[in-house]
Amino acid sequence: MDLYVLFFYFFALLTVISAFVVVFARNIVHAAFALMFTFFGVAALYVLLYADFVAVTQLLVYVGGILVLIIFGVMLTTRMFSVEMKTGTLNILPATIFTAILAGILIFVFSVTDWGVVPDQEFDTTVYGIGTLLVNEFILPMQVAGVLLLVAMIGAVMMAARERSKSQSK
Amino acid sequence: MVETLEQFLPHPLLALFIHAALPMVIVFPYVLFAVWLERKVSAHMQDRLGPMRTGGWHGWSQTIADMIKMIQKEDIVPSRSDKFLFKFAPFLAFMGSYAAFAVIPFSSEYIGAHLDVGAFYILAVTSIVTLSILMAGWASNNKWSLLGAMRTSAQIVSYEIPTVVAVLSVIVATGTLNLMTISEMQSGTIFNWLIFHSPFLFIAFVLYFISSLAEVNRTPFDLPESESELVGGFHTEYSGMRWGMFMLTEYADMFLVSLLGSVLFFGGWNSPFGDFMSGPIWGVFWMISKGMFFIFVMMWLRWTLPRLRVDQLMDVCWKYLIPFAFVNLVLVALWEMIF
Amino acid sequence: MKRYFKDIWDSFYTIGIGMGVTFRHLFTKSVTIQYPDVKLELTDRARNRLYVNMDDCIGCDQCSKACPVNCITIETVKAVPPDDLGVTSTGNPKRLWVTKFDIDIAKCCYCALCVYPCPTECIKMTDVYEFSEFDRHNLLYNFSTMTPAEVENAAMKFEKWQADKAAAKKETTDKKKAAGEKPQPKKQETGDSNKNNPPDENKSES
Amino acid sequence: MPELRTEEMVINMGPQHPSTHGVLRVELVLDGEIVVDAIPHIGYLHRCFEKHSESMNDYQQVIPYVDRMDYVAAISNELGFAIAMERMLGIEVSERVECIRVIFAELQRIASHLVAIGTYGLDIGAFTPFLHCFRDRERILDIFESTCGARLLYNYIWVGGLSHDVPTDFKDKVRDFVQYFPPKIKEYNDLLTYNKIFIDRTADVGVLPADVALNYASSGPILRGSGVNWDLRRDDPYSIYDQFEFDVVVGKGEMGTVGDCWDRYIVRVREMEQSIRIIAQAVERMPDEGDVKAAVPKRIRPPEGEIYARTETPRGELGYYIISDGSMSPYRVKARSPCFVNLSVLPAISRGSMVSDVVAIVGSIDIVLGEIDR
Repeated sequence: MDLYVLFFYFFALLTVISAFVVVFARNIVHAAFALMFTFFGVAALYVLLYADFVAVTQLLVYVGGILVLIIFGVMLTTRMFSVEMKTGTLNILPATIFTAILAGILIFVFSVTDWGVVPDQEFDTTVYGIGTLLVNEFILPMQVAGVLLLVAMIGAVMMAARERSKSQSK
Repeated sequence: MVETLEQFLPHPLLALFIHAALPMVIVFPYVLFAVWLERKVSAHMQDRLGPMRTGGWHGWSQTIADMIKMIQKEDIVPSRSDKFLFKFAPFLAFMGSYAAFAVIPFSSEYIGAHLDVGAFYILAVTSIVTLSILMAGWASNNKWSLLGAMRTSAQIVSYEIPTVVAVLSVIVATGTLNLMTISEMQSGTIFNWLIFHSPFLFIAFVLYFISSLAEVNRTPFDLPESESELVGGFHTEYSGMRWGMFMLTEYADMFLVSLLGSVLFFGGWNSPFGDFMSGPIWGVFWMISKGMFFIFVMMWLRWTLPRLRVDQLMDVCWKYLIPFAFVNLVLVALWEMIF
Repeated sequence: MKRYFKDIWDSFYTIGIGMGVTFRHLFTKSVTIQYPDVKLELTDRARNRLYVNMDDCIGCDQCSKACPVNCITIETVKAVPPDDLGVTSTGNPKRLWVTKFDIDIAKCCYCALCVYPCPTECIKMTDVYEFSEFDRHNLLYNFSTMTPAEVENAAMKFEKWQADKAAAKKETTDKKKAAGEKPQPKKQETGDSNKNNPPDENKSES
Repeated sequence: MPELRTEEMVINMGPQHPSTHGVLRVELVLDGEIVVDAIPHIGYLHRCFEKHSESMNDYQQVIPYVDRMDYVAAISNELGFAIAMERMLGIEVSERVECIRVIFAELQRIASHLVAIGTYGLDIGAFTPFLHCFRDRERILDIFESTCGARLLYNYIWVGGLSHDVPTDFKDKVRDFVQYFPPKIKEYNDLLTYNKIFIDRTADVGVLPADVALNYASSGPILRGSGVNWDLRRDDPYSIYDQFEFDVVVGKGEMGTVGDCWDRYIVRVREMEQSIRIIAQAVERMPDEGDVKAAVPKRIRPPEGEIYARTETPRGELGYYIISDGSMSPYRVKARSPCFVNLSVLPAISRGSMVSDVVAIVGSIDIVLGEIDR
């Protein structure tokens, strides 16, 4: 078997299995940490697709940023020092129906898509192209995203400040 | 490098494996040496001698003996801890830090992965260490550990910003994220090094050094461990080799940021004397010496300075480093445009 | 704003000064020594392990009384004629068999209070400080030089002598028995040096 | 917006914790890292000092026990006890003995303050000053050892005198130390005191206002750090302290507020300088000849009665209340220990600070658990 294929199946399995753990883990901290492996596997798959910039962004943003926040949230919302952090199963019926429909659609798409195979070739670096596109063609969406993030940040600061003033007055 | 190995070895997978394990050959002896050096440096700064007995000359094999001792020690897992995460965290920590060595160009001939986004990759992959510390702190089921873990994650997430921006200044100046290319651009004499490129890159280096200190939890930013407050921080409950893995990670991280600093600002594997003493083997020598120099400075700082408080740590980051880093970035960009 | 930049300057400046200090110390001579290889010369006043020169001990029990932690246990039996124990190096006559002289060095607080009252200067603190043991019981030092047989012998002699004396007393006078039964060798011995310490340790012995 | 529910976390700092200077246990109620309440629990080192003293069959035997109260400053404890007993018995000691006592007490004060500032640096995270302080403390201990043979628990100051005469080269050694030490103080200042990080960690932290300090009856550097000019050596002189020239150091709030941790710290550093001054005067004053045991009574049998004598130890006002029933052994010995009283301000000044600040505050109070629990 080709090394490339070997790696692909390894990371694909890692992604899928850890995604299963995320869903089925009874302990939500375990679920959160399993999510790390999912993100990690996805990043590896991006690497195999020669999308190195996206892969690294995936790591930096999801593993380094979002996941840390998720784990923070999970740890802080539930009781911290009893390890039993169980999640209950809710809404089994609607969830089953919904996922069944979703799975059907996906399988349909799989079967009707014409999967083209790109010939094996050397890829150029993606960073330069992404950079150029971002500041030329997609300058507006990028600025909008930036403003959006700024607004979110100011909002968060204001909420935190209100909390603090409340607790201080108390 | 992989291609060369493939010629000699029966299977390409083996070549790949050996290629991947090469940094290990440097990192493990380095850690043993650095722990010994830390003891000697601290001892001499405190008018002591430090380890003197094991192995003869100035106790050079003390850390080797310690490592053997740690391996032999009982593996204690607290009964109320989350066993799987508790056991797994040290390995994840080392994984995160070792993975980053893949893109460090140790010499003109050797780099683990010729990644075009090398600098970016290092910053991304080291964030796994944060997760492992969180994991260790939470799984220990100890309040001190959890406080330490919380502090770490807050600290590393915050200090990532000035680090990234400082690294970005270099990238603005060089126009590439590839660490090998950055090293190659600095070849020639010592004045081709980026630290002498512009005054703002010097400031960027200072910012990078300070924030990388915080990223690897060294004094004065060693709050996650802060042995006098949080007992041992996130690794309070660890013992034996699992604790040893955390130490390994800490020292490997120090080495990593030092090497990255020398690649970004001090010419990487380039000799400071131009063609004199240069070449692939000398490259490894220069790279490691430059790294060791920064590690010595880190030790020097550690044995001089007290520790900041957690809110002051955040102040340093958000009120001082980040504004400076951004202003500096703009100035670097302007400098590049003008000259 | 001025404050802001002054803080930055202060930080770098004071850190620099501190680093200068530590850098200087990097090259100063070490003040520590390599302990088991090199040992410090202790002063001759050093107060460490207790030592008792049993040749000079007269069994006066002064040290045991002075000890604030009761780590010295002394038991004596009066030497009866014809045994003569001689005199100590300081010239004090020895009148008691010291059947037991135990120092529990684990209890000892090294205050040296036992050293001062000794009339013959036979108990003293030495400069030996390396006497750790794995078993705590090994820290109970027996200084008495007498073997158990000798101890028994001495006790027997004393009892015999006492019985003889009692018998003699009974013969000569018609006093009460009780007076004879109560042994008072210790009081006679220690009376000159320590008047107000009634001997209680020795009761059980005789 | 709905109220966020936060949970307070109760966390035990100690008894096994690197920064509680022994076996203090502080129960911290935390809101995040903010301290809501700090409740000190003591008694882990309780050794029945007072009861032990009653069972001694001689007043002299109390002195080794007194040593073990504040084991970092044993001489100061002995001095207090000796002074109390001497007042009870009406003993006058010679000038030479008084000078030696003062030299020893001040050397002990320096040694104790060195431990205090060294471990304080350690609490804040600086390791090197700690060992530098211990290096210099060793010199003082060497002087003690050459005099009385012990390095920590001396049993040196006796009721009515001293256990040993000083060695012949004592004056030279002390003069050497007086020469040696002031540059080292400057070094500590360079390394730790005026370090920006250290100042940030200690200034404006754990502020103890003067009135609170007085209400809690704190004493010693804690009280002086709050700006109260009170030193028993000057205000209620014992021994021959009234004949020496020295300044009482008070906190001025140079780096923050009066009475913060930095003030308490700097009071200790500057007191060491004043102690050096006193030692220098006392060495010159000390007569060369004289029997240090001349006034030691053969038997200590104080008349029926009671006495309270107080002295200024490195940690504050150490008072001995001794009741005698006229027999050889004390009827009651009560020690008013400065650390115990000083520690009681901990909850008052640590509320609202952070976990790291509690460490800084406990360190700045400079407690010795042997004395708190006795």
